[in-house]
Amino acid sequence: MQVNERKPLIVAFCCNWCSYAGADLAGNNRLSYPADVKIIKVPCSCRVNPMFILRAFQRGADGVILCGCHPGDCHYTSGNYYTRRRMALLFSMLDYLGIEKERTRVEWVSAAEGAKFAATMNDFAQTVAALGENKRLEDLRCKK
Amino acid sequence: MQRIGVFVCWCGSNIAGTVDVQAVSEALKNEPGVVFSANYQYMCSQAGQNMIIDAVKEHNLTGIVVCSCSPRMHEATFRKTAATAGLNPYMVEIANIREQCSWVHKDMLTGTEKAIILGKAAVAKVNLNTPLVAGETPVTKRALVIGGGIAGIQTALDIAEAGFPVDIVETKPTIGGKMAQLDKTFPTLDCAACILTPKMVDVAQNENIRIFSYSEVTEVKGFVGNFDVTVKKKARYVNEDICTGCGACVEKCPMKKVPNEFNLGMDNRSAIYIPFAQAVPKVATIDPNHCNMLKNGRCGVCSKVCAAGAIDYKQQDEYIQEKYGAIVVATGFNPISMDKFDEYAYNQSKDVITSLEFERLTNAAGPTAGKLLRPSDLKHPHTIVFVQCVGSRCASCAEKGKEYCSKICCMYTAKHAMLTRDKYPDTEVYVFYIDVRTPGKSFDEFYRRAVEEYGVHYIKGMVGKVFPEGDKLKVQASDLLNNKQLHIDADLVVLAAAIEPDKSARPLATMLTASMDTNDFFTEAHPKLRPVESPTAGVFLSGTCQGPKDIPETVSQASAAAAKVVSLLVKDKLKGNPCVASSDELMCNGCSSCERVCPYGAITYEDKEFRMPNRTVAIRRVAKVNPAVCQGCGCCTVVCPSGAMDLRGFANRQIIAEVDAICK
Amino acid sequence: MQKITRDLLVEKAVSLLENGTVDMVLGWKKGEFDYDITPAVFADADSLKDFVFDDFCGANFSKYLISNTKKTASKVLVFLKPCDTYSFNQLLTEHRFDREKVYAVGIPCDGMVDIHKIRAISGEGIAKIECGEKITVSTIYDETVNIEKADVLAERCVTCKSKKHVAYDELLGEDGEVLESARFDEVEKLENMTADERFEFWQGELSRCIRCNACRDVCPACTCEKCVFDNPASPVENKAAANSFEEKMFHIIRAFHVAGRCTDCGECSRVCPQHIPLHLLNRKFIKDIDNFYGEYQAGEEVGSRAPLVNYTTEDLEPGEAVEGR
Amino acid sequence: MNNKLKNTRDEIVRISGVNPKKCMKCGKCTATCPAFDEMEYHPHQFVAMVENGDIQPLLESESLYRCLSCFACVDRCPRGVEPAKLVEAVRLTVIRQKGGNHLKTDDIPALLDENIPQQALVSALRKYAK
Amino acid sequence: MYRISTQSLNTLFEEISRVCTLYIPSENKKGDSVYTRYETGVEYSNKLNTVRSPKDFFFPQMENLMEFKTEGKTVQLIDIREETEDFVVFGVRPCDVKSFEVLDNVFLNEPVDTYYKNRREHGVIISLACNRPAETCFCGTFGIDAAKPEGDVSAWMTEGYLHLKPNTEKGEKLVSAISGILEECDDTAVTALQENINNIMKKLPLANVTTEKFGGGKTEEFFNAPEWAALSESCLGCGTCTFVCPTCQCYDIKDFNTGKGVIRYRCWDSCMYSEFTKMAHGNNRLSQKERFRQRFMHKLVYYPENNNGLFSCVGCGRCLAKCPISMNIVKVMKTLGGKDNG
Repeated sequence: MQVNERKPLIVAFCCNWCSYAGADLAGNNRLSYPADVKIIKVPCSCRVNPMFILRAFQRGADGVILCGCHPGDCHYTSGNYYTRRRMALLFSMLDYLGIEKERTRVEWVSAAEGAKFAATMNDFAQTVAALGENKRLEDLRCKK
Repeated sequence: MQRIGVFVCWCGSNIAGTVDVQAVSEALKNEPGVVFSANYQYMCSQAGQNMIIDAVKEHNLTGIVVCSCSPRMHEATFRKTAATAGLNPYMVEIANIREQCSWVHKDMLTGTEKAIILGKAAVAKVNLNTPLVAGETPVTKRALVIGGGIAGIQTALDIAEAGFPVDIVETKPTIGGKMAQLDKTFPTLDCAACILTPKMVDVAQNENIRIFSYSEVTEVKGFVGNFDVTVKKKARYVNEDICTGCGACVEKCPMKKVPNEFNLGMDNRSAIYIPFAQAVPKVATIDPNHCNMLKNGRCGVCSKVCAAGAIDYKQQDEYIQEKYGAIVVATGFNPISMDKFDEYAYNQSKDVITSLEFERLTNAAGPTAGKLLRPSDLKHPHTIVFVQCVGSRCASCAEKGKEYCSKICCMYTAKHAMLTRDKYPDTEVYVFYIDVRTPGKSFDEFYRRAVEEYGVHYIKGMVGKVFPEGDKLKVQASDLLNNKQLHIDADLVVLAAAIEPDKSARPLATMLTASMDTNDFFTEAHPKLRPVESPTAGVFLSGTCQGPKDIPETVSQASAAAAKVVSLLVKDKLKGNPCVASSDELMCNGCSSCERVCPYGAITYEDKEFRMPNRTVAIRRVAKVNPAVCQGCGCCTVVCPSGAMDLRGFANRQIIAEVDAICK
Repeated sequence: MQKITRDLLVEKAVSLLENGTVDMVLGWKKGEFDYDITPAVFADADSLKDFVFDDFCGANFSKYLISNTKKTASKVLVFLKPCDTYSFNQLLTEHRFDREKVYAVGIPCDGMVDIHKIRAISGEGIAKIECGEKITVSTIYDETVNIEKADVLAERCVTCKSKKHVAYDELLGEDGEVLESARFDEVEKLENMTADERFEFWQGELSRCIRCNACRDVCPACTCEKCVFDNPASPVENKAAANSFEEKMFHIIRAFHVAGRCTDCGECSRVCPQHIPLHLLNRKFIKDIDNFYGEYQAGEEVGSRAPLVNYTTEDLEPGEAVEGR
Repeated sequence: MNNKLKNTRDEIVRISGVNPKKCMKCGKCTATCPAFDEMEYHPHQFVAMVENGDIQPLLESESLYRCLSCFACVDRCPRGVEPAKLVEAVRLTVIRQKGGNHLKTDDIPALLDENIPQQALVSALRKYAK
Repeated sequence: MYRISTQSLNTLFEEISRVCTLYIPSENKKGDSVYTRYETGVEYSNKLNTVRSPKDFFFPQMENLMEFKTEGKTVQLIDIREETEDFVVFGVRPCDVKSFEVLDNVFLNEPVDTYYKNRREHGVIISLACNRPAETCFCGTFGIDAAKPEGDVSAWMTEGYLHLKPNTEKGEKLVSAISGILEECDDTAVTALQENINNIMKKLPLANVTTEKFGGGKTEEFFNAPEWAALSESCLGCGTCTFVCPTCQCYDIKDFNTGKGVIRYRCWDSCMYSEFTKMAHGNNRLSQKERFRQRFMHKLVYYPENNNGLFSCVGCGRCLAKCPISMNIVKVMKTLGGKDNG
């Protein structure tokens, strides 16, 4: 039973080649995960600009997750290696600013890992729901 | 301002079962830019597509949003529909309300709510879409086949037959692969050499085919239609063009104690060698690890006996660069190592062998000249135990075996058992199996013949352990149907080792940027609809590099891959992916960050003149993207601080519009 | 050691102007008071009479080279303190100006002072400041205050990372060493706080931001033709700190954009009218980069590959980056 | 399967941590088992019987105590089913059903051997009864 | 005239804040003085200048003007103006008081800016004479008397006492509301202080900067002056001077899409910014020199031309203290005004 009635809002950026396909596979296998997770397709996890993540938080997202191919499996060879560095630094910075570190996550999900995709989203949604509303990166104007 | 049409698909009940499609199309009607919204049972059907085409015409639509299944399924379909209706195909966006909505959510309310939001995001994106036109690139009309086994041979022959030049790169000194090592082939029992070697000769004689044997691919650059490949021809210390393959050197070579890999180490070869009699190319190769001349400069016999003067101890590795339009991967398989299976005493007894070794033992060209003799004492074995699924279907420990079924073992074991009983009726043959899997034309009949006509003992159960005692192998096994534990004194134990992709496949996949599954088998672009293509454009899959398969299946896939290659190579020009990066020169500050992260070298810099205030001119260094080389990953867009670099089709503004729509 | 004085620098500038090596000099120009110097271009020996060099000459000239190298017919003379040389190299790495158009004279530096710190001690109404190891401030109210220079050193000089010049054509005086500095102490202090305390801290600091953009405009790493926050076509453009989110967005993204490129010159914090410790954002990235990917000093050598345009297959996972605290 | 049986089955599955559904019935456990001849029910049967809820015969079977816990079956099982852990779980179930006693005092007279020293009897009770 | 002991300053603040919201200058953690909403515990700071000027109270950096809500295809306009309550700002320096005159000319003349007007009507200014002007002060240049602050209530801090003198109706009302804690007094102490201040003002380093050369009608003379190039040479193009300036009044109107509607807001803009007054054809001032020139020409020539000779600078000295490169209006006036100036 979820005590908190409020539904968290989660934005998931999925790379076209692995994770978006993984999400499709989760669908094919009817593996359910919360509807709070909304997927945005990007060609590669390295397409995700930190600005997109902050923007999502500004607009009221409670959690942002990036999914890409496993390191070494990037369709574009090296994209996810750059993602890994960028997000390591960005997440560390957000943590430094006192933003709850559980609100951001990077997960490597291959096209074959439908089950992992669903499990990841279930877990992330639960974690984010437990944190409650994102108050530290919100823009009050969007809250009304 | 766009004029957007929204089309919500029911997908029968697949979507409509969990999503109120009517509510979705109603809700999206009110989104900015939307002038038309409808829903229909099957948008992908002809009628559905016609509905889109009609709506485009009637409502002067400039953009289309289809709320349906995954874009991976039907994005291409709807883009074509848009093109038919006279729209730019990139004015279409798909909201995935099936795989990512109706199929994963249970109740109507949740599903509908989410579908509306996904629809809104797609509308928000289309509002910012711009027509994109794909660039064209010429196609290099030459194919590369990596691997010279039966898969590679068949693919190369078929491509060459269609009139295109093909190069085969094979790491071994000869083509032929695993099939060359086999004795007979199931289910017809014709001899492998008899059907393979003529094809090898065809390859050698085909004017369109070049063979790079004893070679490997070291670098792959470029993209579909325009691959730049570097092939390393390893030094074989024999001039291929001169060597006649007479074998005089092989005969005279004093170093004769080199384990013969062709016979899986069951006999020896010389340091200079030709792997087998029908090798193609039939050229000698010096094994530098064992040749005394190369190791310490003392010998030189082969050079003296070579009438053609083909021996060249100073030969160096040679790097060949070639352009290709398409690449076929046919890297094949190997049996897995039996080292971890202590219970079968593979490392303790020479008489525990793998099935491939058994092939060599029964092969007329093998170490025993085709007589079935056990390796330890060369005596005729009277009791033979075959163990199935050694390392296959093994989910418990990844370091030991493989989770998948190796597919070919049931059939070749039946073949081995049958042939043994046929040639040596005095031999008792036991086959321990978990299941006997024989789907395939004439396969089950074949297996039943082994049991019914040849009297092979098929026992449902597994061998638990094998241990040598005296000159016997004690086999302890279960007979599940009789609920018994069996103890058999065997002379020979044959293990049906699981097969795994060749070790060279992983680094090759990285070079090709082709994806692999967790077992290192190449992934196909679509498991059903595009089984011979890799998701990486221009890379095709042939044979067991994609998954376990037998010879007939390999050959059909090889031909299928060839057909795909041919249909690519007949094109003079390829339409590229229009979703590529592009740099706004006015904003670019020339910092080179994008150039450094581009995996394709698609970004270069040039000095460009700019008109500045008051009629002055400034020269600035700015980035330029080669749209034919760019693959559209977008890595450069994030390192560009000014946002000068953006990705067409996935522009910053578009993605942010999606974020905004979702976070409303 | 040769004492670097104003006269020595002017002498150098005059000789280089006269022998035609350079046709303009980037230098510090005297202001109304003893502390308000302005970076200026001096085109002839005569104009150099207003040239000053003292403990208030903090301004980093590297960024001015971008525009001035485009104007010169021969070369620009620039005086570079050790910390400025890192910015100089970083700009060269990013092809922001033509090295051939610059004559760089390295000058040693024993730290610049912060007028804000002096004023906090002396009070308002400063009439005269005499520099030296001891700083004497006299006010218009006929008060005189003696201050230890060490007490009023600019923050970036207190934690000076290097007295070594990494680029110059000519060096006046002696070169120093790369220093063991305590510049990450403050960052560490923050890291050791709880997330709530950190949030409280940064909320307090960043909410003062008035988005005057001084930090960005002075930053030698911020050399975009058009900043993403100024570009109306960019989805994040905004002109003023319209909401508490906006400042966070601006400062996080700005720090991210200069991550791996920031040489830690400290100009951002120096110019902030609200005294926001912006260097603590940049230093966090520098510290993380050092920890995660090995020590890296931007601008140490021209052409080095910045950590964010580089990777190894063994890099740590983003989850690990924030774990363990 | 009635509810009680199902509960017992679930309990065994829970305490063993074994998922009997993973078994592909290859029989390698039984092929490996050194105590095969001593057992009425063999490792693969244990797995199948637990899965089928055929628990009662197992609870009553001497086979439980013939298992050497050598873990050969665990080691060899290609699917990671771990039959020995299942056997142990069934043993535990028996003990639990006896209220934590390996032996009930009432059972003792029938098992008595005249040569057993009194002291051994007392210490056995201490050790095996609750 | 009234007075209250400086020891009882907090009593005064408590009393005023009982009547309405009160803002006083207080020192923040960084040692800067900023206007802070008074509540018990907030300490008054008598530093000369606050970082941001009191113009913020009437013309805030960001202000929501209206909101649009969309419902289907209809757009609804919502006035989201908040009714401003009365408030008091204490300790406004004479220069800053003068700045309201500059702003009023812009915002209260037709067409009246009702947002600004509303705030002006609700705000009560208690000014404060400058006992200790700084070296950066040059209010005298613009005819401002640091000893005679204007505003709704004038205040002086003499030895031991704060003196208050209401000047306007609003001021009278406030003083009478708190009269319980005030005592009536004569102006002897204040006159002595004023004399003292006037003496100091004469000694200030910038005392003789004059506006003689500037004012309306000087456009031709200065617009193409060659000096602009050198003056603007090192200008970073940041907005520090603009945003700390009490008289700068430029703003931009922008829309913010919240996803649920659009908020139209205005925020400060700076003529130093490259995107300032960008129009369909692009920007009309392309170089920093032109932008720099605009700012000072506006303050010294264009504004007085349109406002009866009133200069759009009050000599508060904030830009002198805050400019990252120490370029400022005084340097501009001295350079363009010739050698005699200063």
